[in-house]
Amino acid sequence: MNAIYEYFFLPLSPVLALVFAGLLLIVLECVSEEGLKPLKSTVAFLGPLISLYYVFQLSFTSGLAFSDPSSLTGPVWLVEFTKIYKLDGMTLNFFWAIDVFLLLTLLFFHSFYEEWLERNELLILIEFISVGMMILVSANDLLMLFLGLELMSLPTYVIVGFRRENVKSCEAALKYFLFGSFGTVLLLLSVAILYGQFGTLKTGQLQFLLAQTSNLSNPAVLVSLGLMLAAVGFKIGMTPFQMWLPDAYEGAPTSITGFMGSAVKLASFGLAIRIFGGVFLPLAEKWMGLMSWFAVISIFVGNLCALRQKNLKRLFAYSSIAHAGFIILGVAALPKDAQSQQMIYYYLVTYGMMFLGVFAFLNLMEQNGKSLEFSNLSGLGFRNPVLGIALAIFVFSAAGIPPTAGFFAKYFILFESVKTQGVLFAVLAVISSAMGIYYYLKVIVHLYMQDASGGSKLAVQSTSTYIAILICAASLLFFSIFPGRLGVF
Amino acid sequence: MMMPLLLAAPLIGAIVNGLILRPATAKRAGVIASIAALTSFASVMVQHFAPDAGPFEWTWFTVGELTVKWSFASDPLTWMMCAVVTGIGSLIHIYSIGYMSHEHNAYRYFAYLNFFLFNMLVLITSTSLLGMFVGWEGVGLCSYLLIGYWFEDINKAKAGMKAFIVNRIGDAGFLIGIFICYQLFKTLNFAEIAKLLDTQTFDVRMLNLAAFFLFIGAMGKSAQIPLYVWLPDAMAGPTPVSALIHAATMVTAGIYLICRMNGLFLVAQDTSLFIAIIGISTALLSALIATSQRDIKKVLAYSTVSQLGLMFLALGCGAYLAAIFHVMTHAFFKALLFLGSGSVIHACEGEQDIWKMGGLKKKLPSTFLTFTIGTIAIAGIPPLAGFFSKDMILYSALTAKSYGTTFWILGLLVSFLTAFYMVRVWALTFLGEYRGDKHPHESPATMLIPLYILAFGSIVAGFLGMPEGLHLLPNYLEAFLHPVLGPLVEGHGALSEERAMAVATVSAIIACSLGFYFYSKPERSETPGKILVPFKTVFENKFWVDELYGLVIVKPFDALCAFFAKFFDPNIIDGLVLLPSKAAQGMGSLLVLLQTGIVQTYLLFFVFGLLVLFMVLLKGVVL
Amino acid sequence: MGMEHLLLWLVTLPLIGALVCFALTDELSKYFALVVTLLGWVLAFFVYQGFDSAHATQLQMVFNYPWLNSMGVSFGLGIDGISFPLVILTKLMMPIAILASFNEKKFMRFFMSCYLVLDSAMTGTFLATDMVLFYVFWELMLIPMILLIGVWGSEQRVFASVKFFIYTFAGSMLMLASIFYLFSQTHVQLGQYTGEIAAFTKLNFSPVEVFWGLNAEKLVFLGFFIAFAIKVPLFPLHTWLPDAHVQAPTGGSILLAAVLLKMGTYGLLRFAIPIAPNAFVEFSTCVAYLAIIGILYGAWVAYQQKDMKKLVAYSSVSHLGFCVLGICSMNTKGLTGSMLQMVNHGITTGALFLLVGMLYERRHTKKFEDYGGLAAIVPYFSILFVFVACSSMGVPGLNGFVGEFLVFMGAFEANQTWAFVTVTGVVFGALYTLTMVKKTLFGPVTNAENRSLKDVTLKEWAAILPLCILIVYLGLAPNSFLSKFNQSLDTYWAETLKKTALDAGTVK
Amino acid sequence: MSNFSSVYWTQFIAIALIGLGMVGFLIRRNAIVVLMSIELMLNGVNLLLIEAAHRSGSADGTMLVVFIITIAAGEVAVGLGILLNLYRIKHSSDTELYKELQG
Repeated sequence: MNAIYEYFFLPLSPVLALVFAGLLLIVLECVSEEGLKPLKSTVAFLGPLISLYYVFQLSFTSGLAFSDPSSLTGPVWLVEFTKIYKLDGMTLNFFWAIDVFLLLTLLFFHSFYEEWLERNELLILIEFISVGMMILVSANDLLMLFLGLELMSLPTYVIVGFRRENVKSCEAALKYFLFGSFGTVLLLLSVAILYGQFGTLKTGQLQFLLAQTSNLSNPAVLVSLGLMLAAVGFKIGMTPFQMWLPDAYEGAPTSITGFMGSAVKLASFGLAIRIFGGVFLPLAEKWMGLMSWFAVISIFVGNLCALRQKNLKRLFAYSSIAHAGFIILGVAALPKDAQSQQMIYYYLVTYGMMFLGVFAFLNLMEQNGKSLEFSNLSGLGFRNPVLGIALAIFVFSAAGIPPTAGFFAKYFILFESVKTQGVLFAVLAVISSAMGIYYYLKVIVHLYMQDASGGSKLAVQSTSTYIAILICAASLLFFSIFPGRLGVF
Repeated sequence: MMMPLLLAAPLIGAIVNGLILRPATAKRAGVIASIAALTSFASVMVQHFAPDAGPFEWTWFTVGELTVKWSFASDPLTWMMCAVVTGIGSLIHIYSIGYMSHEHNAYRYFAYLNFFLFNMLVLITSTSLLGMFVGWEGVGLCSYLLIGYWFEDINKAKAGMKAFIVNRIGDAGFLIGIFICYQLFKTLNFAEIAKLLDTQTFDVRMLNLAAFFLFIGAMGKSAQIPLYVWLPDAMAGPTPVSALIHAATMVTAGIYLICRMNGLFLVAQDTSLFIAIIGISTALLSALIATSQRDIKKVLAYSTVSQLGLMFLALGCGAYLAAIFHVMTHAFFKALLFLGSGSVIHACEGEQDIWKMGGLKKKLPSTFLTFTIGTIAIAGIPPLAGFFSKDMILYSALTAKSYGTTFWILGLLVSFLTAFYMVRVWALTFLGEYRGDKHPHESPATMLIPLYILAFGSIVAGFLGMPEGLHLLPNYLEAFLHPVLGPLVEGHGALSEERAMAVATVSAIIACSLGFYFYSKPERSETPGKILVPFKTVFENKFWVDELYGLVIVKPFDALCAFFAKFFDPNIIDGLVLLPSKAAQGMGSLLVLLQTGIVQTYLLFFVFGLLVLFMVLLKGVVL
Repeated sequence: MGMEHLLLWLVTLPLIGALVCFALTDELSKYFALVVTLLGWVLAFFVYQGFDSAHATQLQMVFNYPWLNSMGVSFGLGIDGISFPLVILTKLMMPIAILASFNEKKFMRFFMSCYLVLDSAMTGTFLATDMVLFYVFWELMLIPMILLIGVWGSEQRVFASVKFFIYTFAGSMLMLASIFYLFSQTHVQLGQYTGEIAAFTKLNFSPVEVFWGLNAEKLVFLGFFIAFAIKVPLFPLHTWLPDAHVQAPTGGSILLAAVLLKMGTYGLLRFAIPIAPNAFVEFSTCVAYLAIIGILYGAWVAYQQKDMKKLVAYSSVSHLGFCVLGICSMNTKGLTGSMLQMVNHGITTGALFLLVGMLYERRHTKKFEDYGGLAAIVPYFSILFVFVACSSMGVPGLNGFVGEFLVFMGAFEANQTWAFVTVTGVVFGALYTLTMVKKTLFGPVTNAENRSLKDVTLKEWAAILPLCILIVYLGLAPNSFLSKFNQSLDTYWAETLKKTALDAGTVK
Repeated sequence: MSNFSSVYWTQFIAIALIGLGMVGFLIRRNAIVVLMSIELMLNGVNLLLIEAAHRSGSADGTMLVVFIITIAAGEVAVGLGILLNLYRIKHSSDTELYKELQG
């Protein structure tokens, strides 16, 4: 019996915690009592908290028990399970990050809970999206990978279109849905071709088989590589597959965009690491150069388009494309240097914190009835000093100015790229980020240097959003001074 | 011990007057300043009898093997110059008490005067070229402050600035001279340079170059041909300033520099020739201009320039002693003439145009007496000072190695003109009836005493350097300065010394009588103007040199700077720099157009990207 | 307090002060900031005493704390002959800048904390012995500076601060590219990644052409050089300085002129030249010509300016041109002259901006036509103005002359035509300075408000007096200060040019 | 291994299906037809998978096909939900109309 506990329940505990929380929420939903609102939000909070507890517990247990499944003697499904569920350092890091992002998003939802009152299935969807992410990140088998991806994507399409009466939200959901489903089709096609060639869906075996024969010249494998590149490219927002991203981010409700930009992006890069750090590792020479060029192009496209934006949400959508470009540079460095995976993780967490913080701030502005234009930002720096400084930290971190973790994130990624692929891509990335500095500076200019006398102080209804923003800002400074804490060094 | 006191006295006087006490009345400030000047004069005298041991010095800065010290020492040449500077300086300080009595915050004037004295002494007593350069620029700064003393009038401030800028051009040349000297001799100390010049031989071309640039410095300071334009404008300052700075002390700095470096200039023959030519041409030009000037101080200013030209002629011909002797005598009678004109102006409440004066003989008897002595001395009538020193110069020009006789003839013409215009000024101011509307009165005692002393000096100074030929008195000066300036070069010219003296005296007497004849009677004073009408306008407008400079240098320079400041910097360079940011904005707006908003176009880009991907991946394999 | 913690305190004290300043009230934060910076003076005094001039070449008072050890990057601070005078200058100018900005109206708390953050960033940049740490402080310095210009500046402050930020940031991006290349080379050539600057100087470069005939060393040099040339500001890259100066508040432009401009020359001496000496030797002639153009061009454009601060800004372009020329002459005299010129320019231009600030505080205008004939109304102010103008012109006996003279000597030794051309710069220097003096002090009193101007107040005396004392002291007896660090200057060229083809013999 | 012809035929049909689906997906403006073409492509992929599973004999392929079919159903449900929303607002299912978000 304890074999099942030790090999099934313990490793899956973080995921199961969220699943139970989701199920409990569904049950509570059926009861539909007025009084249960606070109970539902506590249950929603408990999910990630317990999952976090289990993650810490797992990370402290001595070497992960079932690293070699062959020694296991137990029911067949348990043996199969250990093959498809991969629990290593990276998964734990990603679990930790997903839980933190989920908690922060719930903090933001909590503040305007009344607005979602009558339709609080949002909490259920958010919980299950997180479950999907965790499965995606820990999948060791293409099937599980596909399941995790779909479990994450489908509810995301729904929450993007959550404001049914708002045209933009629905239009964003439509575009995201169409792109998403097309991406899934391409993923499945690539999996089908691989399966056709090698007859197995296990990533480990595939990597082994791919490395064996001379697959560099096998057209089928190359086609599947291309299709996979497109599918993953869509998910992480790499040019030329990123056209949907600005519209989806702008259309979706602000806090949802925050969650999408941080957690969903994190999971998508988890997918990218699993695929390109795992399955297609042997074909590195083929896709490394290509991916780096795509990365640099997306940085240019992200920064240049952001220069012309008036709407803050759309501006940060384009800036997230530029940031994705940087992370892809890290992914391209994976084959040559395993440490690059930690750098990607560091970048994802700091970028996620920045993104969540910024969109929490924008959410606050929307609640105060201000449209997300630069002019509404004028003079805020001095009217809400603490929030002003928090936004300044987010913007400086996004721009990559030293005191904040953003600079170190960019520095580590570029350092990896220089280590593995020479200076060319780093120089291009550096020049394009210099070009893109202007729109971040515009935020600082409006925040501190334009003192629009008319502007009123931003009223903060609930303290939880305030705390969440402070946590994000403080973490950006904390991670710059102690990068080690992120399990990176 | 005397050397620190010599320097410290004027400096302390300046600080007390300028910053600490700032006394209200001119009298109190004047007394403090004069005491300071007199103590330094006394210390010079004591210095002569009880000379200090070594130089008074401390290190300024050391860089690698170059160590530069502030060091001040005294040798006969320095002593003599200090005596002249402090002697005449103290007299002028006493004179200014009277002259500046009605100025309300005169402490500023006396502080600058003392600070000037300090800088001049630093210039004279420092033992290295760099120390001298410090004094050089300090003196330039003080002359700038003093010329622009009445700063309310913008033209006076402009004159001060002009003086400083033109001096600065000279100083730039001086700096290059210092660099070449350092490169040649690896030291800047005069004594060491002199020793090196005797012992080793250096590349003559470089020596000439060094001498040439040092001469440019001298040209700037002592107002020679290209850089003399600032001296006439410097008359905008108070008259005692013109007397002290622009007659007796500062302008002689250039001559002192060349005498101090006589070893170098002896060897650099063609630069010396160049100096002689510049000297004589400046003398001739300014003498001609002086003949037709209306303003009394302008006449004296041009006369100073022409006398300096003569001194440079002597230096060019290698007669350093003659030049120094003329410096001494010139200091006496030119200071006397300036102070005399000062008391005249003081009497006529600021009137400077000689055509509006006249007949002051009766009203200003003592000024008239001293002014007459000064005029006779400068005209070169024996036995006064001017005759002996000018004659020594002319004789040395006669006996110069090359073009001796032409220099002598031109020198004679210059002294003839000098006598002529001095008598003109003398006659127009003192003889005939008073033409002005003011009612002049005699100046107070404090102004007259210095005039008498200077008059006595102008008479006696000549006897110090009498040529041997007259074997009346031994040539004390030659004996005294022999160790520094080297032997008096015995050349042979067309005439012997006595005969040259006689010719000079005769020409001086003719010039005086001519001047007297024309200008003593008002009706006849117009005739010389009518005789040489075309020349008169040329001389009166100073050969249009200022206008020429303005046209050729100042206007194009202003235009160039304006072009840079208004057009080139903001548009071209700034434009070029802002180009990339505009390009980025442009590209951004292009890329944004791709986001049309229609899902189908997005999907097309998606598939297009996919195709590009396949093409690149399958390039080697299939395609 | 142990010697090695001294430098750590030097950097972190103002940072802590900045945080505390946030919490205080506007009135209190002013005096608190002043106390913190005066404490900075005390620390600087300890550093002055503790600095052992015998071996000024090695890094002293080294403080090391492992930061990103997997990347070989440590939080390393150290001081040697080159950074010593500039650190002392920074600490000296801080209280004066704060005194100069006492009567600022809005957000005094943020104003003071910006100053203190700027102070710690500047000190950190000079003291950093690790490349990444240097870069972090180099960028950190930008934030308080753009806030100073942007929030508390005058009319077009936003444009000026944005231009300043993008200009410097673009430059430092190129430097970052060079740093990356060097970092990757440390692994290849020295076995493990290290951020130590000393390690970087040991790297040698493959002569293979990369593109446009520039090999790796030249590209690395250019990366560094352009970033520092923008900061210096060297001729074509100087257009940000006048805008930044005109719009900055008084304290801000004092620090901008006194310290920030020296980052450029310091960077050249610390990074660009030792790391890529061959490339420097090759480029030194054209850099010298840029410097000479900068000197003359700066003076000419300054002469025609209508705005006081712009004139002083262009004069800084001209003075800094001297420093770069001193460096390019590649001999001890030139280098010592350039180092002295950096310190002297800091003090003189700081004092000049202080005086211009005083006028701005009284009349709120920087144009010349609003002034005229002030000498009669405010005598003490005009004495100070003429005194500082003389020092800026380089009148011997004051501090401006010593540095300029040595730079001329160095330039003359290196290449005589340089000296001949640059000496005319002295004349133009006198021209624009005296024009400024004439337009403000002399001439009749044109408009009425000038009559009621107050003379220098006690606070302003407290700010300007130490500078005047230093101007005279460094003018008459610079040796006691110079002897502290000239040992490292004498051996600098022999050491750095060891790697180059030309043997050290030809370099004096 | 099955004979030569059958392998080609099934793959050929699958690829045809996917091609048709893609063309319909890109060309047709009516949202519902776009949804149908997605389903078409998915079925094409299913066909490929089943043929590969049959050829290699391992059950993974068929397992994946079953999952794909179920998830495709969920996907269509979500898709139709979004379309319904849009239809209620714009009374048309033409994707060209929805270009509020642009630039």
